[in-house]
Amino acid sequence: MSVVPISWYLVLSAILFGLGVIAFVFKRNIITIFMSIELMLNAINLAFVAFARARSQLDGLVFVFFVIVVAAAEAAVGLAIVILLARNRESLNVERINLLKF
Amino acid sequence: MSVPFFVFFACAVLAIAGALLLIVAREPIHSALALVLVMISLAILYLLLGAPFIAAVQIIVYAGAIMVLFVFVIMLLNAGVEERTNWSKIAKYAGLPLALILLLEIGHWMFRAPAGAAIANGVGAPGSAASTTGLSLELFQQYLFPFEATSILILIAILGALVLARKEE
Amino acid sequence: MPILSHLWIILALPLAGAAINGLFGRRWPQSAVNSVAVGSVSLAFLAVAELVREFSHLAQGQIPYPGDYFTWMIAGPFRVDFTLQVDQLTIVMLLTVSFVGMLIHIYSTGYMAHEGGYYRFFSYLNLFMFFMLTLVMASNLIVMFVGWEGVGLCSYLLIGFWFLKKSAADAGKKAFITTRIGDLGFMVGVLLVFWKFNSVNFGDIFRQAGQMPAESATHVGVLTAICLLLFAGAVGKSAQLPLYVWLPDAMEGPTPVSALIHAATMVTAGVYMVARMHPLFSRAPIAMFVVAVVGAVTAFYSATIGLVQTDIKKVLAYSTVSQLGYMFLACGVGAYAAGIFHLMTHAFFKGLLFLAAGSVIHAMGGEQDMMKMGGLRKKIPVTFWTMLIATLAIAGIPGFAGFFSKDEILEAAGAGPHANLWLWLLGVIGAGLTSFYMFRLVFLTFFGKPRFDEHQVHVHESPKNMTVPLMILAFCSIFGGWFAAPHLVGGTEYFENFLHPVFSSYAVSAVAEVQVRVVDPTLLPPGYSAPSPVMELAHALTSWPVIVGILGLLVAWWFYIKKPDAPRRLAQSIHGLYLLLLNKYYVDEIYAALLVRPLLWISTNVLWHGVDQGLIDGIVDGSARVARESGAKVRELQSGNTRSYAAWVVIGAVGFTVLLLGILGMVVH
Amino acid sequence: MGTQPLLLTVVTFLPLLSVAALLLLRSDDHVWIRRIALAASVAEFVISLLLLRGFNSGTAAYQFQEYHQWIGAAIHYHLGVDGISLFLVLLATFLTPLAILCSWQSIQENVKGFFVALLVIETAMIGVFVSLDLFLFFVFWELTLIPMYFMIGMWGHGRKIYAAVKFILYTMFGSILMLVAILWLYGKAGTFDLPEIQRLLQSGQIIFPPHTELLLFGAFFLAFAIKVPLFPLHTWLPDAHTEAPTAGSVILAGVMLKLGTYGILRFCVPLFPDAAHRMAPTIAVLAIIGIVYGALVATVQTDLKRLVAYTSVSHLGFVVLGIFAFNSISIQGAIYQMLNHGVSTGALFLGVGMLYDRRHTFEIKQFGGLATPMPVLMSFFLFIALSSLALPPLNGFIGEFLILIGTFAGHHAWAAWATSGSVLSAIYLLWAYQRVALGEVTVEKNRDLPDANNRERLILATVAIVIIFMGVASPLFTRRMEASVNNVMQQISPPENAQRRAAPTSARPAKNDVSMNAIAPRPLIAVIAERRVQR
Amino acid sequence: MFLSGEQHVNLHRIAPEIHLCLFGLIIMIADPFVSAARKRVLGWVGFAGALFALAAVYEASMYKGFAYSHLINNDDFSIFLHVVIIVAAALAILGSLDYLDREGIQLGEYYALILFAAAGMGILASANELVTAFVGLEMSSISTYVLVGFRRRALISNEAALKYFLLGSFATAFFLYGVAMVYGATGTTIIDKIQPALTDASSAGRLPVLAILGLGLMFVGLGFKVVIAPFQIYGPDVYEGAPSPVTALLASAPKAAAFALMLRIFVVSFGSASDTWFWAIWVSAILTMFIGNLAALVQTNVKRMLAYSSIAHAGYILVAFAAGTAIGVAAVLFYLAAYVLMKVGAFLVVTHLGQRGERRLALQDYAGLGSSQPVLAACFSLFLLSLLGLPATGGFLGKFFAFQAALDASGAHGRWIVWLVVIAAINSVIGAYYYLRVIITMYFNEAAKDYTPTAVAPALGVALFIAAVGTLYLGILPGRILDFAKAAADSFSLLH
Repeated sequence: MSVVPISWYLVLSAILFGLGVIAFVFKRNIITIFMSIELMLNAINLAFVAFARARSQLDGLVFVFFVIVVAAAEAAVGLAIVILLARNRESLNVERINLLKF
Repeated sequence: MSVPFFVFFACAVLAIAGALLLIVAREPIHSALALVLVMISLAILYLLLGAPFIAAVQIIVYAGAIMVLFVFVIMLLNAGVEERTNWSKIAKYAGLPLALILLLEIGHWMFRAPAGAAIANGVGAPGSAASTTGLSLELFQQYLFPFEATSILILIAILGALVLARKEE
Repeated sequence: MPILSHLWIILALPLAGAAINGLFGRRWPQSAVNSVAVGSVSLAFLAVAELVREFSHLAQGQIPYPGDYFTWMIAGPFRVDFTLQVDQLTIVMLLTVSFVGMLIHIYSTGYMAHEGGYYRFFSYLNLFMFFMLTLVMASNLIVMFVGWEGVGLCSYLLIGFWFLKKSAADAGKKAFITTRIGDLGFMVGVLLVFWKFNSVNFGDIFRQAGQMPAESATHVGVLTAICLLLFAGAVGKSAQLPLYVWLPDAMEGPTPVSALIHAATMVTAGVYMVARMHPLFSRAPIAMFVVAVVGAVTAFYSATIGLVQTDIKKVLAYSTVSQLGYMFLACGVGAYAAGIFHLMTHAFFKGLLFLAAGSVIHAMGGEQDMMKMGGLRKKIPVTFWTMLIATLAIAGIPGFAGFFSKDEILEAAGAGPHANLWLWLLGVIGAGLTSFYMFRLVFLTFFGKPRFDEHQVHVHESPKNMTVPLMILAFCSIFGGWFAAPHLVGGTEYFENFLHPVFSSYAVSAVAEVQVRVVDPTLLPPGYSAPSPVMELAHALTSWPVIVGILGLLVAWWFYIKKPDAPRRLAQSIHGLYLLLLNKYYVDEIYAALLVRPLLWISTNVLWHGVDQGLIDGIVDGSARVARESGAKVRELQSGNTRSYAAWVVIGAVGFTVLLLGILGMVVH
Repeated sequence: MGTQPLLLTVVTFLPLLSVAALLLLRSDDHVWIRRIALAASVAEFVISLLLLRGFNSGTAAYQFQEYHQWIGAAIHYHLGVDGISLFLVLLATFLTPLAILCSWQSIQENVKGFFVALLVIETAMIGVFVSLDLFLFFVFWELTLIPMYFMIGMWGHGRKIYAAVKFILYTMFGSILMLVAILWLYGKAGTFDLPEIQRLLQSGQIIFPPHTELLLFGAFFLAFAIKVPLFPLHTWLPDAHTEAPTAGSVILAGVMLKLGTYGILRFCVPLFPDAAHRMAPTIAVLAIIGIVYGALVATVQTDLKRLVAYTSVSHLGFVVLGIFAFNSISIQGAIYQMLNHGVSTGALFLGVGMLYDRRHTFEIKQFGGLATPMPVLMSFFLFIALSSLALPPLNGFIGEFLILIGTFAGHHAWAAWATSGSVLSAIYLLWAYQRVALGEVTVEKNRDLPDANNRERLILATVAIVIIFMGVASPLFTRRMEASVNNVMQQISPPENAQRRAAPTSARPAKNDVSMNAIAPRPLIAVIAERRVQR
Repeated sequence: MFLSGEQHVNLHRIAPEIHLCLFGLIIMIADPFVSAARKRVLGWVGFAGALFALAAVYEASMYKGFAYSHLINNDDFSIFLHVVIIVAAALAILGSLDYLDREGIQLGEYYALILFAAAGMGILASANELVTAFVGLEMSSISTYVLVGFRRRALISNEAALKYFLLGSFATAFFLYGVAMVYGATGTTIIDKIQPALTDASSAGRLPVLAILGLGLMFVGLGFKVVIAPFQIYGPDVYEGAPSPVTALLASAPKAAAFALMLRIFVVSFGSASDTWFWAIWVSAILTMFIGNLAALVQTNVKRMLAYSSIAHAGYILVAFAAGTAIGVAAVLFYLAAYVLMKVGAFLVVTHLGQRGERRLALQDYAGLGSSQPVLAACFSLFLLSLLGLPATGGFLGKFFAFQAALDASGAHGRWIVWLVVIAAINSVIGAYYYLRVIITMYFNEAAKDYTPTAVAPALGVALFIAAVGTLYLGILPGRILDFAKAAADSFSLLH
C-alpha cells in the first residue's frame, strides 16, 4: 500500500502555521488572537511529528509532548491575563488597548 | 486512491477549513470550535503518521483541557461579537500580505525539504520505536531534564494564574 | 673702556628710570619723578658722550664694535642673540637721540608740570628712550625690531596720554595700527632675509650680500623684494605715502612727545633702517628708485597740505612728513650720509620748532589755532627768536643747519649716480613750499595784530626749564650743520667723512665711486682730474633751493604781512583746490570708505552672522534638529497597537528569512 | 633621564587625591575648601617643577617613564614626558592655582563641587599630556569633558546649557571616531603602546595603504581639530568660552585647546606622516583662514569675553600652521606658542573675569573709561593684550615669529598670509582696550568701581612676570624641546618614504634647496607632497 | 538517596537552577504561614536564594562538562552568564522589597517568580539542546509575563502584560518552528551536533536551505527576546508598563540569557554559515541602534527613555556579535556584564524616584536632584555616563571591546563591519545627548517646590551601591572579568 509522502504533511503544517500568523495579525479579539497562537503551535507539532516520522526517530514526538505542556502553561497564564484585563476594561478588542505608545 | 490518501486529504481539508473558519468567525466561540476541529483532524493525522500516543495526548490535553479552558473563559467573559476595527494600517497593508508570503515561502521550502521525500522513498517505516514504551523511555531518560523543567514550568503557570486572576481582597 | 665694553648701561639707565617711575612714581612728588626721569636720561647722554670718546680711539678694524649679551631665541638652525653694536652711524644716532631726548625731558618737566599722570608720562618717555636706543644700537634685525615695535608702543601710549579725550585715544590706536601695517612688510622682509642669508645679524647679512652682484632694473631678484618689504616698514614708521595719515593725528599727544617722537627720533627710525640696510638697498636699484620716488612725492605732497593748515602743530606735523620725505629721497639716490645728516639737523630744528610751538601753546593757554594768535613777538621773545632760527633752518636759508643737509640731498638728487631731474624738481618745489608755510606760521603767530582777547588770555613767557632747551636747540639749529661748510668751498665734508666707512664698506663699486666723486676729494682715485666741473655743477644746483627758499619767504611776507586779506581772496578764487588741501586730499575719508568700513561690515554681517552663526552653527544645530525630528518619526512606529506590532514581527520574519536565503544563494553561487 | 620613580604618577593624581580630601569637608565650609584646593594646586605646581630638574634635554626619549600592565597584555599604564609634553604639563599645573584664585570670591554656590571639578580636570589634562598608551590617553581625553561640562553648565552664565551641550557633543563626535581609529591601529599593531607603535612604523613593520592611512589620520585629526579648534569646527568655542565661569574659560583656553594641538603633534603627524604630508596644504590653508577669520570676527564682537574667545581661534591657527609646516623651527615655535597662548589668553580671561565680578556683564557697551576708576587692572589688561598681540620682547612675539620663520622656509605664501594676523590682532585688541578702558567713564555705576585688590594683583603680577620671562628667556624652553622636536621630524619621514618623496627634488631650483636644507629638509618634502596632491 | 556518581555530577552541574527552584518552592511553601504585613521576609529569602545560587554557580564551576545526556553544557560560558543573570535577579529583588510595600503588592509569589525566571534563564544559558532551551525560554518568559502584570490595578501594567504575553508567545512560536525546521534538516537538536550534521546534510558544501530558514525563524524568536529591531517594537511599551524593578530585571537578565542562546546557536551550530547570518546581524544592528537612539532622543518619560536606550545597547552588542569570532563572543559577554550592572542600577534609581504608583517618571520630576539628593544623583549620573560610554566606566570598556572585536574581524567581513563600527560610534554620540539631558535636568534645573524627596531605603541603597561599584570596577580594573569572558568564549572555540 502506498503511503502519503511526508512533504505533504509538511506543506499542511506550513499552511496551518501561515494561517495562524494571518489569524494573529487579523483577529482583534484577544482570546481569538490567543487561539491563533495555539493554531501555530499545532502546526509546529505536525511538523515535528512528520519529521520524526521521516527520520524514524522518537525525539520529534517527545518535542510535541513538551510543546503541548508549554501550550497548556501559556494558556493558563494567558487566560489569567485576559481575565485580569477584562476586569479592568470593558473591551476585549486588542486595538483599544493602547495606553502605552510612542 | 487508497485509504491513507483519502484520510489525509479529508483531514487536511478539514484542518485548513477550521483554520479559515477561526479567522473569519466573528463569534469567539465559533473560532474556538473551529480550532477544536483543527486539533481533532490533526490528531487523526498523527495516527496516520503512526504516533498514537501523541494523537491521544492531542485529543485529551489539547482539545480536552486547553480548549475547554478557552471556551470557559469565553463564557466567563461572555465575549461578544468581535468588532473589526481597522486602526492598524501596517497590519492591513504589510502584515497580512507578508504573512501570506511567509506561508508560501515556508510551504515551498518545506515541500522541498530533503527529509520530505523520505517515506515515498520507503525509508522511515514506522518501527517499534513509535510504541509508547519507547516514547516513555526517551522521555524519562534522554529528556529527563526538560521533563523536570516542565514541572517547574507548570508550577509557574499555576502560580501566575493564581496571582493574576485572584480577586482583589 | 667702561662704556664701550658695557654698552648695555646706555639701555639700562632709561629702562631703570621707566621702571622706577612706573612702579613707584605714583605716590612720589613731581620733583622726585623729575630727578629720576631726567637723571636717568642725562646719565644716558653722558654715557653716550663717554662712549664717543672711547669710540674715537678704536681702529677701523674694530668697528662695528660688538656687545654680545644673551641668546634670546634659539630653535633649530635659527638663533637670535641679544647683541648690540657701535659704529659711526650708531654714534650719530646715539648722540642725536640721547641729546635731544635729554633736552626734551628737561623741557617736559616744565611743560607737563600741571598735568595729571605726571609719573606715567615720564615713565613712558624713559621707556621710549630705552627702545629708541635699542633700535639704533641693535646689531641684528630682530633686536632692531624690538626697538622698532617698542617705540611704536610708547608712541601709542604717549599719543593717547590724555586718554580721556576720545580723539587722543583714537589717534594713538591709529598710529599703532597704521605702523603695524607697515611692519607687516618689515616682518615678511625679515623672514625673507633669514630665508636668504640664514642669519639675521647685520654682519652676516652684509657679508653675504657683499658677494652678490647688484641687481638691475631688468634683473629683479630677492634683494629687491627684501628691500621693498623692509621699506614698507619704514613707510609706516616714518609716515610716508601712503601710510603717513597717523602722524598728523598723533599731534593729539602732548607737545614734547610730538617733538621727541614725532619729529626728532622715532619717525626717523625708518630712515635709519634704510641707511643701516644700505648694502642691500644699494644692490637693488628698483627698490632705491621706489624709495626715492616715495620720498620726493611725499616731500612735495605733504608740503602742499601744510600750506593751508591753521593748527600750528598740524603744520609742523606735515612739515615733518615732508622733511622725512627728503631724507628718503636722499637714501633713494644713494646719498645715505646726506640722509642721516638731514636726519640729525632735522632733529634739532624740528624738535626746536615743536618745543617752541609748545611754548607758544603754553603761553596761549592751550590755544593751537594760529588764526587766534598773532603779535606774540614782543610777549614771548625767547620763543619767538628760537622759533625764527628754527624756521630759517628748515627753510634752508644759507648758514643754518637745514641749508647744508637739504642742499646735499638735492645735490645728490640732481647730480648723484641715481640723479633724476623730476625728483630733484619735486624736491626743490617742496623746499619752496616749506619755506612758505613755515614763514606763514611765523608771521601768523608772532606778527600782526593779536587775534585773541587779551583780557582772557594772559600770554606769558615759559619758565626757564622750557626756554633753556629752546636756546640750546637753537644753537644746534644754526651750527649743527657746519660740518659740511668747508665742503661748499671744496673742502672736506666731515660728517660725510665720518660716516664714510659705514657706507663704503659693503658698497657696490659704482656707488662707492660716485659717493667718492661728490663727497670727498681726499679719497679720489689716482688719475682723477680736477674737481672743478663737479663743484660748479654743485654750486649751480645749490643755488636753487636757496632761491626758492627766499622766494617762499617773500611770498609768505607778501601774503601775511603786506596784504593780510590776500590769502582769503586767493582761497576763494581757487576754492576747490583750497578745500582739497584744507581737507588733506580727503585721504582719511577715502581710507575709511574703502578699507575700514567694508572690512567691519564684512566681518560683522558676512563672517560672524553669516558664516559662523548662519552657516556652521546652522549645520550643527540643524543636524541636531534633524535627529530630533527623525526621532519623532521613529517613535511613531510604537503606535501602541498590538496588531501593528505583530505586523512588524511578520515583516521581520519575512525580511530576515528572505535576506538569509538570498545571501545563502549568493554565497554559494 | 628621569630618575624619580612615581614622580609622574604623583603629578598626575595629586589633584585627584586632594579631591578626596575636599570630599571629606563639609560642603558649606567654603573657606577651607578654597584653602585646601589652593594649597593642593600650588603643591602640585611645585612638585611638577621637579620634572624640570630631572629632565634631560639631551635626549628625545620619553623620561620619567612608568610602565605597568593594566588590562590584558595590550593596555598598559604607561606614562612619560618628553620635550613636547613637559612644558604643557607645567602650563596646566601653573594655570590651575590661578584659576582657583580667580574663583575665590566669584564662586559662591556649590563651592565644593566647583573645586572638585577643577581639580579633576587638572588630573585629566595632565594625564592626557603624560600618557604614552593610546588607551590611557583616550581615557584621560574623555575624562576632561565631563567636569568641564559641569563647570559650564552649573557655574556658567547666559545660555550655559546650550554651550555645555554643544561643547561636549562637538568634542565627543570627534573623539569617538578617534576611538575607532585607535582600535583600528591596535588591530594593525597589536598594542596600544605609543612608543612601540612608533617603533613598528619606523621599522616599516606596519605599513598602511595610503587610503587607510588617510582615513586613520582623518579620524585622529578630526578629534584634535575640533578641540583646537580649527576653522570651520570652531563654533563651539565662542559659546563655551563665553558662558563658562572665569576659571573654566582660563582652563579651557589655557590648557584644553592645547590638548588638540598636542594630539596633532604627538599622534596625527608622527603616526601617519604620509597622510599628514598629503593633507598639509589643506590644513595649513584652513589654519590661515582661521587666523584671519578669527581675528576679523573678534574685531566686531560686542561681548568682551566672546572677543577674547575668538582670538583663540586666530592664535591656535598659528600653532596648527606651525606644526604643518613640518619644520623644526616652526614646530618649536608652535609648542612655544601653545604655552604663550595658554598664559596670555588665560590671563585675558582672568582680566575679563575680574571685570565681570564687578559689573556682571561682558557687554563692551557697559564698560568704557575704566582706566580712570581702575588704573592698575587696566594697565595689566593692556600689558597682557600687548603680549597677546605679539609685541616684542614679550612672549607672544617669540612663538609667532618662530612659527613664521619656520613656515616661511617652505611656504612663503603661508607665512606671508599668517603675518597679517599680527596686524589684525593689534586692531582688535587695541580697539577693545580703547572701548573698555579709555575715554570718559560712560556708565555711571562704573565711576566708583574698586581697583584690583591684592588677590587680583597677585594673580596679574604673576602672569605678567611669566610673560616677560618667557619673552626674554625663551632658550630655557626651546633647548629642552629641541631633541624631541627633531625626533618628530625624523619620524615624519621614515627612510623609504623619504626616498619616495624626495625623488622629484631635482625639480626645484638649486638655490632654495640649499637654503632650505640649511634650515631643515622637511619643508622641502612638504612642498613636494603638496605638489603631488595638486596634480 | 540512591544516585549514581554520574547523576551526582549531573546535579552539581545544574546546581544553580536547583537552588533557585528550591528557594522558589520554599517561598511558596512559607507564603501561607507569613502574615501579610511580614511578607517582606520572603523577599530576603529570595535574596538568600540568589546568594546561594551564586555559591552554587561556584560549585558548578568545579564540575564543568555536559550533563543530562548532553542536553546541558555547563561550560565557562554558561557559568559566566549564570553569574550575570543571578546578580541581576538579586539586585532586582533588593530593589523590589520596598517598592512592593509602596505599591501594596508585597506578595511571596513575586520573589518565587523572579527565582523561577532566573532558573529558566539559567537553563537558557546552559542549554545544549534546542527544545530544552525552549523550555527554559518559556520558564523565564511565562514568569516574566506574570511579573510584568504584577501591578494588577494599574491599567498600563495589565496592558504591558498582555502585549508582552501575546507577542512573546507569537515570537516563541516562530522560534519553535525554526527549531522544527532545523530538526527536520539535520535530524538533531543538540546544539553542538547540528554543526557537523549540517555539513553532512549539505550536498557539495551547500547548507540545507531548510536549516537556514529555520535559523531565520529562530532569529525572530531570539531577536524578540533580546529586543532588537524590528522586533524591538514591543519593548518600550512593556518596559514602561512593567513595575520598575521588574523592568530592571526584564531589561537585563532575559536579554543576557537570550543572547547566550543566540550565541550558542549562531556561533556554535551555524558557525559555518557565519558569512550568511552576518548580514542579518548587520542590518538588524544598524536598525536597532538608530531606532533606539533616535526614539530615545525625544522621550520625556525617563523610564521609557531608558527602555529605548536598552534597545540601542542591544544594537551595540550586535556589533560585537557580528564579528562572530571568539573575541566577539568575549566582547558580547563583557558588554552584557557591564550592561546588566548599569541598566539595573539605572532602573532601580527610577524605581526609587517613581514614588507611589510610579507617578514621577517625567524628566522634569528629576529637576534639582543634584542638590536634593546628591549621592543618588551621583549614582544615577554614573550609570548614565556608563550607558553613554564614558571612559573609566564599564559601559565604555564594553563598547571599546565590542568595537575592537568588530574591527578585528574586518579581515573576514571587509569594510562593511568597519562601517558598522563607525555607525555605532556615531550613534553613541547621538545617545550622549539624551543621557546628558537627564544629567542637565538633575543638576542644572531647579527642583519643584511641592516635592520632598524620600530617603533611599537600605536595601535599594545596597543594590545601587553594588551596581555602582561594579560599574566602576569593570571600567577601571576589567582584567579579571575580561579573562573570564575570554575563557568563556574559548569554551566555544574548543567545540570546533
